[in-house]
Amino acid sequence: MPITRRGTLALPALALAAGPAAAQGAPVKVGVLLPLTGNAASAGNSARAAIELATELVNTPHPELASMPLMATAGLPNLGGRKLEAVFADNQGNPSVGQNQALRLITQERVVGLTNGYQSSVALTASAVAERYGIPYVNGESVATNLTERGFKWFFRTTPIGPDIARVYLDFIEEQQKQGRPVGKIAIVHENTEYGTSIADTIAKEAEARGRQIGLRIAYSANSADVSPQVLQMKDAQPDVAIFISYTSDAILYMRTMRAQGYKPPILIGDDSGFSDDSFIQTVGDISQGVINRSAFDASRPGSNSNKINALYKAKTGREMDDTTARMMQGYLVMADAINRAGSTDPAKIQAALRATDLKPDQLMIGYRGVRFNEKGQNVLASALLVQLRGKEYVSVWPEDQASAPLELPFKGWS
Amino acid sequence: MAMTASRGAWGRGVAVLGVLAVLALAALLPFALQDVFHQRIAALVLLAAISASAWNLIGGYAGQVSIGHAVFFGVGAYSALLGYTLFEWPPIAGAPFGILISLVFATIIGLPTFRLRGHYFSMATIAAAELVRILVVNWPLVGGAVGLMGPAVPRSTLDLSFTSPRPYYWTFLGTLTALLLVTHWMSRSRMGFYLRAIKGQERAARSLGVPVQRYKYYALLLSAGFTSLAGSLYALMVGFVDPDSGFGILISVRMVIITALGGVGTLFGPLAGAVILVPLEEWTNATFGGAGTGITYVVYGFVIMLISRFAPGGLAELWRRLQAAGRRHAA
Amino acid sequence: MILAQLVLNGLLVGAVYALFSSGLTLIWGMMNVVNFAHGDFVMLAMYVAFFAATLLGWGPAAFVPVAAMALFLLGVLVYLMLVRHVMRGPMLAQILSTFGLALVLRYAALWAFSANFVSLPEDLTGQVVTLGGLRFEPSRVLAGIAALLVTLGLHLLLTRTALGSRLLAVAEDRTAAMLVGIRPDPMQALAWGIGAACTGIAGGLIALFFYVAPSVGESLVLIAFVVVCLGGFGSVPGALVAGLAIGVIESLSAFWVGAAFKDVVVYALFLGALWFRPQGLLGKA
Amino acid sequence: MLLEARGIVKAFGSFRAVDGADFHLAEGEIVGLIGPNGAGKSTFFNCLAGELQPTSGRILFRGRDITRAPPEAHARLGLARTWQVPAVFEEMTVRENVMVGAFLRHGHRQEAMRRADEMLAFTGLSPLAASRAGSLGTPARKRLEIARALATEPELLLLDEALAGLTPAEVQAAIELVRRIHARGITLVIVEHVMEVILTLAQRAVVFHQGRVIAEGAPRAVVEDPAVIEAYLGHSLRRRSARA
Repeated sequence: MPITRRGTLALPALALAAGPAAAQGAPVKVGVLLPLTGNAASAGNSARAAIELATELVNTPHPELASMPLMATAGLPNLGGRKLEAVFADNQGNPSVGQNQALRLITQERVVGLTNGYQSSVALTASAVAERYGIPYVNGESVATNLTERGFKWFFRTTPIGPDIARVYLDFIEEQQKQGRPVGKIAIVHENTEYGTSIADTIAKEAEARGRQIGLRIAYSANSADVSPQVLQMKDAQPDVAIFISYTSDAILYMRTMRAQGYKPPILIGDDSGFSDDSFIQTVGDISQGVINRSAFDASRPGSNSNKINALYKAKTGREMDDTTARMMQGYLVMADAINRAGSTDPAKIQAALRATDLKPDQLMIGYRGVRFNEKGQNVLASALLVQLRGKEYVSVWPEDQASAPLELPFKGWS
Repeated sequence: MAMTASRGAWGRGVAVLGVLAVLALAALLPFALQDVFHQRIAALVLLAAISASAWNLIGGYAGQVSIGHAVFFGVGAYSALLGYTLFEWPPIAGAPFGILISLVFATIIGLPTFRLRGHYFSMATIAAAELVRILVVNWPLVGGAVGLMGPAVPRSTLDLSFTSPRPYYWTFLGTLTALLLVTHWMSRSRMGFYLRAIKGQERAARSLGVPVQRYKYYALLLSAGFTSLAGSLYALMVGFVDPDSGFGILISVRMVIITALGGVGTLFGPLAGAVILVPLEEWTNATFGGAGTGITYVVYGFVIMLISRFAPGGLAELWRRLQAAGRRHAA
Repeated sequence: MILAQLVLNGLLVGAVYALFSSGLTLIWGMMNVVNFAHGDFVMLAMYVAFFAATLLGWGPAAFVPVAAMALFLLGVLVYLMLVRHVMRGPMLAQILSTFGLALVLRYAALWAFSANFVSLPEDLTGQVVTLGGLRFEPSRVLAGIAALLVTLGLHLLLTRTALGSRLLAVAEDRTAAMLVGIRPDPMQALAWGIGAACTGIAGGLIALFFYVAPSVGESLVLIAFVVVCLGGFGSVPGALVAGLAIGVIESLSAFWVGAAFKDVVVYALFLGALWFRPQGLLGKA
Repeated sequence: MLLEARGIVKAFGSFRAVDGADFHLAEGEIVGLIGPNGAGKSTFFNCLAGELQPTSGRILFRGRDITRAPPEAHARLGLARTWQVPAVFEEMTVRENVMVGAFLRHGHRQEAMRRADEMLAFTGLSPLAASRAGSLGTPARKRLEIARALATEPELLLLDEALAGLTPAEVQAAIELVRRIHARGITLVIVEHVMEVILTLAQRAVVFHQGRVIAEGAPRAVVEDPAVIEAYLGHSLRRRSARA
């Protein structure tokens, strides 16, 4: 079986050649598992570009981003300036392939750590391999709660998870109620794979704990060709708040269908994913004005790390960076920082460095309150904020102390 | 056959010895492969060969092209992990239940659909499998959309959870050997002849006293049972299953593709198909996957197209052609 | 009112299913070849429409015929280079080859156009019309009318023209057709071309109100298989009836049973229908 | 009485292909079913073989009602058939084809093979035993069908135009084969529209026309029956005028 490394090396090698020749020793390899083909290929390829960008930023001096670790210097200073290299592997959105690729990255590519995975199912199986081989794994984006409930010692996660997200939504809803808006009837519309179902369950549970009812819950299959019955169901039930948990294609269809059926919920919240995809904004942004989105990435404030990173990303790809992509990039950067602080490629030392991680908000490219892992490996400072679509851009609107623009309600949609 | 009885016995002896030698070599292969990733690919080849060989019983020998075999695979995989999730059983303990449930499913699906001919049968099996997949997605007791997890950390050896792919390889090799022995025995027995007759000309077969529906059903039972076992073994190794990786239509299609590639209705066709296809998948993914351009599948699809274009009967046809050429050469 | 709207939406979606399936039923029914790449044919047609609309600023009147022509060529090419050689092989060889083709087309598109979702400019897809309290998008009605026209056209072509009877003769019995002087290869290449051209029309029109992405064909193709099978292989009117029926059933069951279960209803009814009519609704026994 | 059919009607929609046919067969007979094209003899034949179920009427085999029995039950009871267009299993060898038939009475492979080889020898196909059935020409296919049917060890063999499309020399060989089959004590029903074959082989002829039996008796006598001549002539006259 002639397994060669040509393909995986080609692009990072280019990135290396661009930087100043300060490299000493071979580059330090980090494995990056992404769904580069299959249903989530769009998300996977966006993340790939972001992680290439991150690698470039680490390997070349970027004084303008000096508040973030590794940005001002070239390479990994504590390892004698060795370069960082991302080795990408396509998990095809398949748990078994994810496991294979994790094994390949560990045993063949000799990566010192693994990151991402995207689908929770892939992160689940791939991290089990990492656990057995004693290789640190930093996941930046998978939200399934059980990932950090398995007693793993090598698994770390930077993203906010279901309960964090549910809290954000309900806090927001309660505040709207205080301001006199009707919020009695909440609808959740969610795609019925693991992502949509688990987030919807968590929101429902949190609502119940606060004595609220979910008036309408609609599960649907993300690859439906038609979503008009669901829209009519909502038009019939007239909820005050509608929370959509959707991928890109269905989010696009929902907006189009709501317009076609002439229905607007007064408050429309999209849970990240589909609604934050740049493709969503490009295709149906004009008819989705004022849609609220959960996000941790707010590029709207000039001078912020997020803003600068987004500009660099846009220069590279021509697209806005979305929240999912940003969370994946942040996960990768946390891994890079830990390797540097470990000052070694020894997995156990990197693991120890990860445990000791304590990043402040201004050291991040995303709007978390910081990065610090609990004993389960979950980032306890992960947080999310709400952004709202204005024109072709999401601006942060809630909580108010982090808002760059005022909240505008009700949902405007199309004119 | 012009062969005399003694030469037949001698020939059979040589064949048996040859098979034993190949088996011994196969068992030793993991020692030759030092690389863990290569060992795992070898194990995956065997796993793919098991499910394809199981499919071959009904799809190849009996000519009933089911594109819904993921039902049985998924039932096997889910049973293994459901026993663990609900009762903390070691996953392997769920396998017999998977087989039992698969036999029940085979009865429910097979009896009504066997009346359908050709593409109608194939479509009905797709629909039945999709039906089950959607029901599983929406059924929280079996994990719903989230799927089921095996023991994250092995509790005892009974969990059959190993870091090295070698034990999996040997387990799969044993299962495949058993399956191929059953297939071989079946193909030479009355059942094998009847199935091939059914595949050739159903009406003519009936006129010769072949109870067509009954033998299709036998073949489906055998096929479903082994497919379910393959699913359980998959769950054992991967430690996780969700609706797509258990019941997805691609699981079914892959069994068909591998068998068709190797040679339908032949003993070693599915194995040959798996030996080609699985490393091809892994090689293209390892080589091109990281670039994120989809070239993996372009190459993979192109190879499949080429094989079907130049050898519609699969590798078995190429093999026969080579043999014929060899004979012509010798003569 | 909601019921009427649901049925209307269902009919409009069903018309799309019928349109989407018309080319498939021709190829599948007449040549007994399952084209697993059918969804990807539609996807390519959608990209033709997308690029014609965004780069050249064309309207549907221009890009739909272009998509049809492009797909006609693709169909002929695929027949001559691939299908012709596997047709005489077992049914599995056809599955194998068209599945391989599907992967090549889908991922070549991913390579060339990236995985991002795109869609046609809003001014082409925009308007909504209200009529007697019912709301609909003209682009969908256009697709529905096109579905009827394509179905009618195919049906007339097959039943009323010399070309059609030649096509059918080849489909019926290749050898017999050869004996009466019809050369089967050009006929079947033509059938593939026509089938693919219908697919091109479908893709061009669906692009008007649907997103475009390399994976789009995948999400539509299973339902197309069901439509063709339920209608009866090769029965063009059957595909129309089945498409409309499935559209309405989906719409109503999504509303009353739940969107996640609408396919359960469709598949269950499909299996039930096959139980009573093993040859499809309008198929010949 | 080996086989008895009473009042058989087979309708396809409103068209009655067989319209009240009676038929009986004694053990050891060779009976020819004749009639012009479209007379219903093939449909009737398929009713006897269990391939089609009559719309009404009864069929008794050794006094047992087999009207609605499936074809495989016919084979088990000792009623074998061949097909007008040979339906051999093309992907199997000639021997394997015959073994399928032999497996009906012999579960063991060796026994089935022995039995098949016997039948191959009997029908003169032994030299072709290892060939793929799909590679055979029409005469050999017809022979193979007979061998395969004989391997099921029938008491009654129904031959559906077993001699159509053969050259005169092949016809002679086939006639000789049929005689030898008869000599084994097997009763035969032959559907044939070539009159000569019936004249030389059959002990009795049954003439079909428009779904009914219009004449029955010794072949020589039957062909001189004015009704039969009228049926055949009328038929060929109609055909001629249709062509003009």
